[in-house]
Amino acid sequence: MDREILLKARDVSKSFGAVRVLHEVSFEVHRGEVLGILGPNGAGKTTLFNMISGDLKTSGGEIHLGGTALRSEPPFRRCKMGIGRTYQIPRPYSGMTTFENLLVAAAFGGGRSERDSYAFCAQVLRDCELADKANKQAGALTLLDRKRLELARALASDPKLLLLDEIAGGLTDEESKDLVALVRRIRDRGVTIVWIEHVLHALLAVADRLMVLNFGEKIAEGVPSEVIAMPEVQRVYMGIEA
Amino acid sequence: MSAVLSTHGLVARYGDFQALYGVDTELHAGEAVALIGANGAGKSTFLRAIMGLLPVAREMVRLDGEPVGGTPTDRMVRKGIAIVPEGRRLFSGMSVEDNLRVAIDQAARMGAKGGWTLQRLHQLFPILAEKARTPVQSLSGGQQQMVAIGRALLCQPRVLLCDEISLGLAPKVIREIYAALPEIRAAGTAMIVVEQDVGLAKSASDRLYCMLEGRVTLTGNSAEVTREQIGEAYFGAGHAVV
Amino acid sequence: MTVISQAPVEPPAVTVRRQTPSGRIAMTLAVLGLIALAAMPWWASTGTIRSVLVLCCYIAVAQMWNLLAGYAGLVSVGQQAFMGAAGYALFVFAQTLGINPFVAVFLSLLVPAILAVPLYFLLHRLDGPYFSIGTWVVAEVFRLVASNLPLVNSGAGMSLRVMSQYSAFERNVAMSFLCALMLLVTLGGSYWLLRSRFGLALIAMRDNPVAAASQGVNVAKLRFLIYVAAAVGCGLAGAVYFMAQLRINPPSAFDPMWANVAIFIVMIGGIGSIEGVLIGSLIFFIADRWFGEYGATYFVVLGLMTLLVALYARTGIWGMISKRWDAPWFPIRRTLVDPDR
Amino acid sequence: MQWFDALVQGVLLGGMYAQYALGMALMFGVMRIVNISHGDLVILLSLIGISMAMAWGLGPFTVLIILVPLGVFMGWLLQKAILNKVVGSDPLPSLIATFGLSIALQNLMLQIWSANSRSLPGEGIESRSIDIGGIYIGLLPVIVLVVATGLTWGLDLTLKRTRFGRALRAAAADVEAAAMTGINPRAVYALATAIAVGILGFAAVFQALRSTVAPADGAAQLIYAFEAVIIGGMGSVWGAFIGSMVLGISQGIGFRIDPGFGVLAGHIVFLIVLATRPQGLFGKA
Amino acid sequence: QTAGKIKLGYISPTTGPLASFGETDGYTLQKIRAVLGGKLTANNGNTYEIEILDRDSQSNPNKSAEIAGNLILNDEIQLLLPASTTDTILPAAEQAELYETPCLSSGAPWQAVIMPRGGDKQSFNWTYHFFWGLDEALNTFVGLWNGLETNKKVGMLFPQNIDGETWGNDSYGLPVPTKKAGYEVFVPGYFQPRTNDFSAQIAEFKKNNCEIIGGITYPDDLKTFVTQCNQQGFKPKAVTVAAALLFPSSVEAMGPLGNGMSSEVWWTPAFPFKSSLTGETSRQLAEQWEADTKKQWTQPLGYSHALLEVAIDVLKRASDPTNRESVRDALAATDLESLVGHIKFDGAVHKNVCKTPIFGGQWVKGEKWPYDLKIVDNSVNQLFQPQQKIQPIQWP
Ligand SMILES: Nc1ncnc2c1ncn2[C@@H]1O[C@H](COP(=O)(O)OP(=O)(O)OP(=O)(O)O)[C@@H](O)[C@H]1O
Ligand SMILES: Nc1ncnc2c1ncn2[C@@H]1O[C@H](COP(=O)(O)OP(=O)(O)OP(=O)(O)O)[C@@H](O)[C@H]1O
Ligand SMILES: CC(C)C[C@H](N)C(=O)O
Ligand SMILES: [Mg+2]
Ligand SMILES: [Mg+2]
Repeated sequence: MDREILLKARDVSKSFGAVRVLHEVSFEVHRGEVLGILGPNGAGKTTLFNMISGDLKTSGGEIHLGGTALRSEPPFRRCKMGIGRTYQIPRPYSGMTTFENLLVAAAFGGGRSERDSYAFCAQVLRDCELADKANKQAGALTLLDRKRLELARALASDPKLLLLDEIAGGLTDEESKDLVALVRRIRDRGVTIVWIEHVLHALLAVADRLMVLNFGEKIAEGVPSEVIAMPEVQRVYMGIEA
Repeated sequence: MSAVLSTHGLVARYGDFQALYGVDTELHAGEAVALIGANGAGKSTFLRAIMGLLPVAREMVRLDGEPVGGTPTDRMVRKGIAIVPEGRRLFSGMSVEDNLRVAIDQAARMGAKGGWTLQRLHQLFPILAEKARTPVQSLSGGQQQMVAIGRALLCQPRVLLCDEISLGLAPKVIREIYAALPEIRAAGTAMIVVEQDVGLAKSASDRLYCMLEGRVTLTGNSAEVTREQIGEAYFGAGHAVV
Repeated sequence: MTVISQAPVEPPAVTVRRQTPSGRIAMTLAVLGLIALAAMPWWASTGTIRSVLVLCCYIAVAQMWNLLAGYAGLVSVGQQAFMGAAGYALFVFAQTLGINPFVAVFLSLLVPAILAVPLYFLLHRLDGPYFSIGTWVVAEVFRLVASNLPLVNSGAGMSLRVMSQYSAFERNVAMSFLCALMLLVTLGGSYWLLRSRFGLALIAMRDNPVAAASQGVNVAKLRFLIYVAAAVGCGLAGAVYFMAQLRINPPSAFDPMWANVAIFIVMIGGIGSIEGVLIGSLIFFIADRWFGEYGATYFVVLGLMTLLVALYARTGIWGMISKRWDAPWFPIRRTLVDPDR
Repeated sequence: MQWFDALVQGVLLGGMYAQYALGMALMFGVMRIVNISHGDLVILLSLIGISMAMAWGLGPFTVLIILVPLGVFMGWLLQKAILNKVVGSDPLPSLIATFGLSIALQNLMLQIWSANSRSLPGEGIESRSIDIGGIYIGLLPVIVLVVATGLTWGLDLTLKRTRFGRALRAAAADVEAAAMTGINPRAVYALATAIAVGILGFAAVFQALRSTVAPADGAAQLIYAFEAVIIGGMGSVWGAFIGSMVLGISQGIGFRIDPGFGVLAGHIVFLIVLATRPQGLFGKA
Repeated sequence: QTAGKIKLGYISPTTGPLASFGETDGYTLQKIRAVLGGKLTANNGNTYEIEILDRDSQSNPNKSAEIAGNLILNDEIQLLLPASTTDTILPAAEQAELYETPCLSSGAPWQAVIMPRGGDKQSFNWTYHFFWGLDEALNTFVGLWNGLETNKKVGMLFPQNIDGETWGNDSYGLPVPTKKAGYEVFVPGYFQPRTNDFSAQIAEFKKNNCEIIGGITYPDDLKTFVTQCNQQGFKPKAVTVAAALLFPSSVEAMGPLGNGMSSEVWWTPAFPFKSSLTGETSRQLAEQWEADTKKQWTQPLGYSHALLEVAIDVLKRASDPTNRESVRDALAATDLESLVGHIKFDGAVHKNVCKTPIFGGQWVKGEKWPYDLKIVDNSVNQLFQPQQKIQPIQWP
């Protein structure tokens, strides 16, 4: 697999005061692949995302996007550089409709003109099964729809790299199958995806590779079936003693 | 054997929108009942209505045969019902310990007795002991879920309502939590568990109810209902793929 | 459940409705209104012009507050700082330096614009009530500095005597023109902004600044621009108002009453809507004219009304109206009309 | 010596500001209720106290004994009747509601008591002082400072250590979730506001002793209370106390530089704190 | 049938911090309205309907200007009467001048009404004012102090507002005549109204061993100041300030410290003049007020009355009272013995000003009311003899 590297993290660390939550994590994401991230609660997965998206500053190490090092670029600039993300706890713009939520992302992050955004956003809504709620106030959406909105909004900003933080939680089997299909299609369109997920079967259905974090350290990385089978992973993540 | 908690034609609405259309359920002492249903079926609404978080008529909810519908939430807690709410709802700005202590305080004030102590909770979720002084908002998503469960347990409930407690948890933790459920029930606590994972729901409960668009469409012993029955109840008989 | 189809190469064209019949009618009326305003000297008495001027100032100040609080989530209680600064600037330019007052009005807008820049950097890290208190203190500081500043005659204040050099008709023409311009800039400008894509960003930023930033909105810059724009808008209102007042002194220039007026108007009318500002301004103006002579009783009623609105009608009058009739005068929604359904 | 005197007088002035700031630390800092009528409540209590003192010839201490419970009751009523309906994560509704209340109260007081300035007969305690090496320390300001310290200490312990304190912080964070743990948020809030306004009973007596009160005076001290709470850091009771001291000392020293500069000096220090440490001296980053 | 309708606009601060000044206005208006019965018979033989529109300036200069503009332009009044305080009068007068409407005001030293509007360089066409002048008030202060045995060192207090800037002015303010009369003057700087701490000023006064305090303050500031003087062991022989000591309520508010405070006096029941309108003497007027309102008389009472007295007289004399220019001409030609003295715009100090008498007074323990204001100095106007001699303050 020697495709071009889109995202590269080298020795990334993060501490909050004296508490170290990430310790020298390094990994690479190739263009067009889906990297799954697993790890116990509090392993530092979301924190890693926050540093890639610019919501948090790194305490050490480097992050490169498509060859350029990310330094102090604020989140909005990183979005324009092609990093789209969802939040684990949805953050809708509750005073706007679902459609308008997407327009923000398309018009700013995606850099489209407002008119160009219309058809595009309508399509994204359809893809994310939000079409019938296009004109509904985002504040009145159910939790599931809010999660869908997170995804739709991230897509609307036309990302090269999409960071998904637990978007399958709380879905029925049926719904998560649809979601997997959607993620596949997004990948097929050439979007590189990093997906944090606890709903393993969903993740396993799309991920090309898996990375496992535990207590801020990378403990495994590789082909999904192999990673899942590693005793260490089984122990710390799934609670199965070897 | 009479029911600890029962609902009778429970109706609830959000403004003009009716979310529940006459739901009849009952829960017996020490019993675990699973509540499943697609997103937006009204499961959370059902729990909220019981807790007095939505206006309902007095006769619609009975506790030990006594009508309690619409009783203010805090008094419902005093009567022995606790909830792990959707979305965790922790007290941000307060430490983990203070979050839990609030529940201990109130239980002590009400003279509620039960087997739950901080020590026992720390055995269940060791990370909470470690993070005792950390403000809850800087916990990881899963850690927050643990605090929410702990907080409800420390209310020493006779009836525990759990709204998707596995959401966002690593498999290991889910396993541990569901492993703890029998222990909770052993103390005589009855439970209603809202769960998306049908397999998990079935295995953790004695009986189950399935909801669709604000109505109960299936009920039966968890061990007996079949996947087909559930599938039908989930999406309605007239369900067609458009 | 929808079976997801393969993504089409070209998304089908969609229609987005942005204007409504009610909006078109209102727009026509608004344009006619502005023309009528500018033409006041030919149909209205000086007294009417004087009254309309005060009403226009209410509208302008309330809309600027609405823009800050209702859209950008910046609840300022210190916009009087900019009104007073521009007012004083006008007096200094026109009275002390002898510049034509009608030119000086525009020159004086530079002062709030320039002052807003450093102030924003002082205040920008604050949010919610912190920001409010910060703006209040800033306005107080302005008042205290003016009280100590010999250039503006310290605590004694200044008079704008040059106005008597112009005929009543000339003054009326200028005042009417300024009123129309003020509304065009504050109301029209806000409406234009809200309909543009920046309007989207503004509401997004109010609802969730973190998410907005991750979607490519430069939150810091947008806030800054809105703050400066509101400062200039309030400055314009201040300059025009004090030009008609003819006198200015520190307590009158930096009168916290303006914050009260703006809050009252916007809350009664309905926050986050231009319609609400118009309704609220009209109500306040009429109440002030008709019941002002009842002194303390009038204020007790006004206070209780505000209280009741906060308790029982959070969305104000326009909120109640629009719940019943969906007929916005200034529509800013983008309604997706999907041909598929 | 001059500057030391300024410092001492500044600290004593800070004690007065603390009377206003403590109740606000509870309401604004903890419950996130922006109470614009805070100052007007002080004036209302003062005027009631003065009227009682006049009518029945009561001394200041007796008035205090009556006013504090009265303040407690008023606070309870305020929360029950008004504020419970506007609490929430958005500070705007409470700001608007109390803003309306403030206008109504001021003018109601004007109708009842007229615009006259009044003060509380102090039986001489307001005039007494101790002379320490040429620095005169007023007895009344010392009492004010001691009371402020005591109230701060008590309030801080209440918030940190007691069941009520935790319940209040929980309710402030999430009203609904608090109810889900068995807290009656309305009762807790009513009690908290009762305490906050009860503390204003002290402020009312001290203000009416050291100066005068008139119906329109409420807003004048309000800004200092807000400043003190913000300088100290939201949610920190000792912070509000220290914030009051910082404000008092800045003004005290400012007055010595030029009497017209004192108030401005206080504001400038406040703005400097905002610019360099927006979370306040004791606030968490 | 009447020959037309005359409208008067009366602006006074009845709400807000200056409401004490407006307290007597509503009462007086009611009384005068009853006397007139809605009719006015002018000297030209015609009878006119007369309406007095009273408006509240809310103690706010902006409101005053707005109301004045509105009364002039929309209600089309013939005469504007801003009753008292510079915050009310100045903005109203500016409006009257621009919109060419006669305006008669009172209740503020004439310099404070004329000078900030550029009155040192010009005269006005439409706005007239009667009151005593600062120079006389200042001389009254000096007169009061001359009655005491002191070291002739005066500490002064001025607020940072128009009144303070006028009284403290270095070319026509209080320091000028004080120095001329051989006193040493110490001004530590102007303070913000509603200051909570005066220890800086007190330290300065103590250092310079001042035995007299003079200046202008509002009641709340004076109480804070005097209380702190006592605390700081600073006990001057005289405290003579303007504004703060006008109202008995503010003297009462000072408690025992109120005894012996001195100030200028605009009007008292001891004034020897009568109302040209009702024939009442000053004493009768005060007694009537006390009987009607159960409150002690205050100084603005006489001026509230006099303002309307002059206004009615002007309207009567105007050749056409419904015409603003004719009213203005009558106003300029006023020559009336009023309750507060002789009103005639004779141009002695300024074309638009008529000076009225002023005295020095001291608050002493009273019989009917807690404190009585006694005239203790008549060095500026010898219209009548002082009621008693000034006493040094007896600090408790
Ligand atoms: N702002 C903060 N201050 C202090 N500690 C923090 C902060 N944010 C996160 N942490 C800590 O960092 C650790 C990693 O958190 P993170 O949210 O990255 O976990 P996660 O891997 O996403 O877990 P989950 O799967 O439960 O969402 C946790 O222990 C958390 O308590
Ligand atoms: N606050 C609210 N206002 C208006 N409608 C609401 C509100 N909360 C929920 N609803 C509506 O009520 C219905 C039932 O919602 P509820 O949250 O109870 O579903 P649920 O079964 O818990 O779904 P989920 O699995 O997504 O949590 C949904 O259609 C939802 O849109
Ligand atoms: C009612 C909607 C859900 C129908 C929609 N067109 C679909 O594809 O499912
Ligand atoms: Mg996470
Ligand atoms: Mg739910």
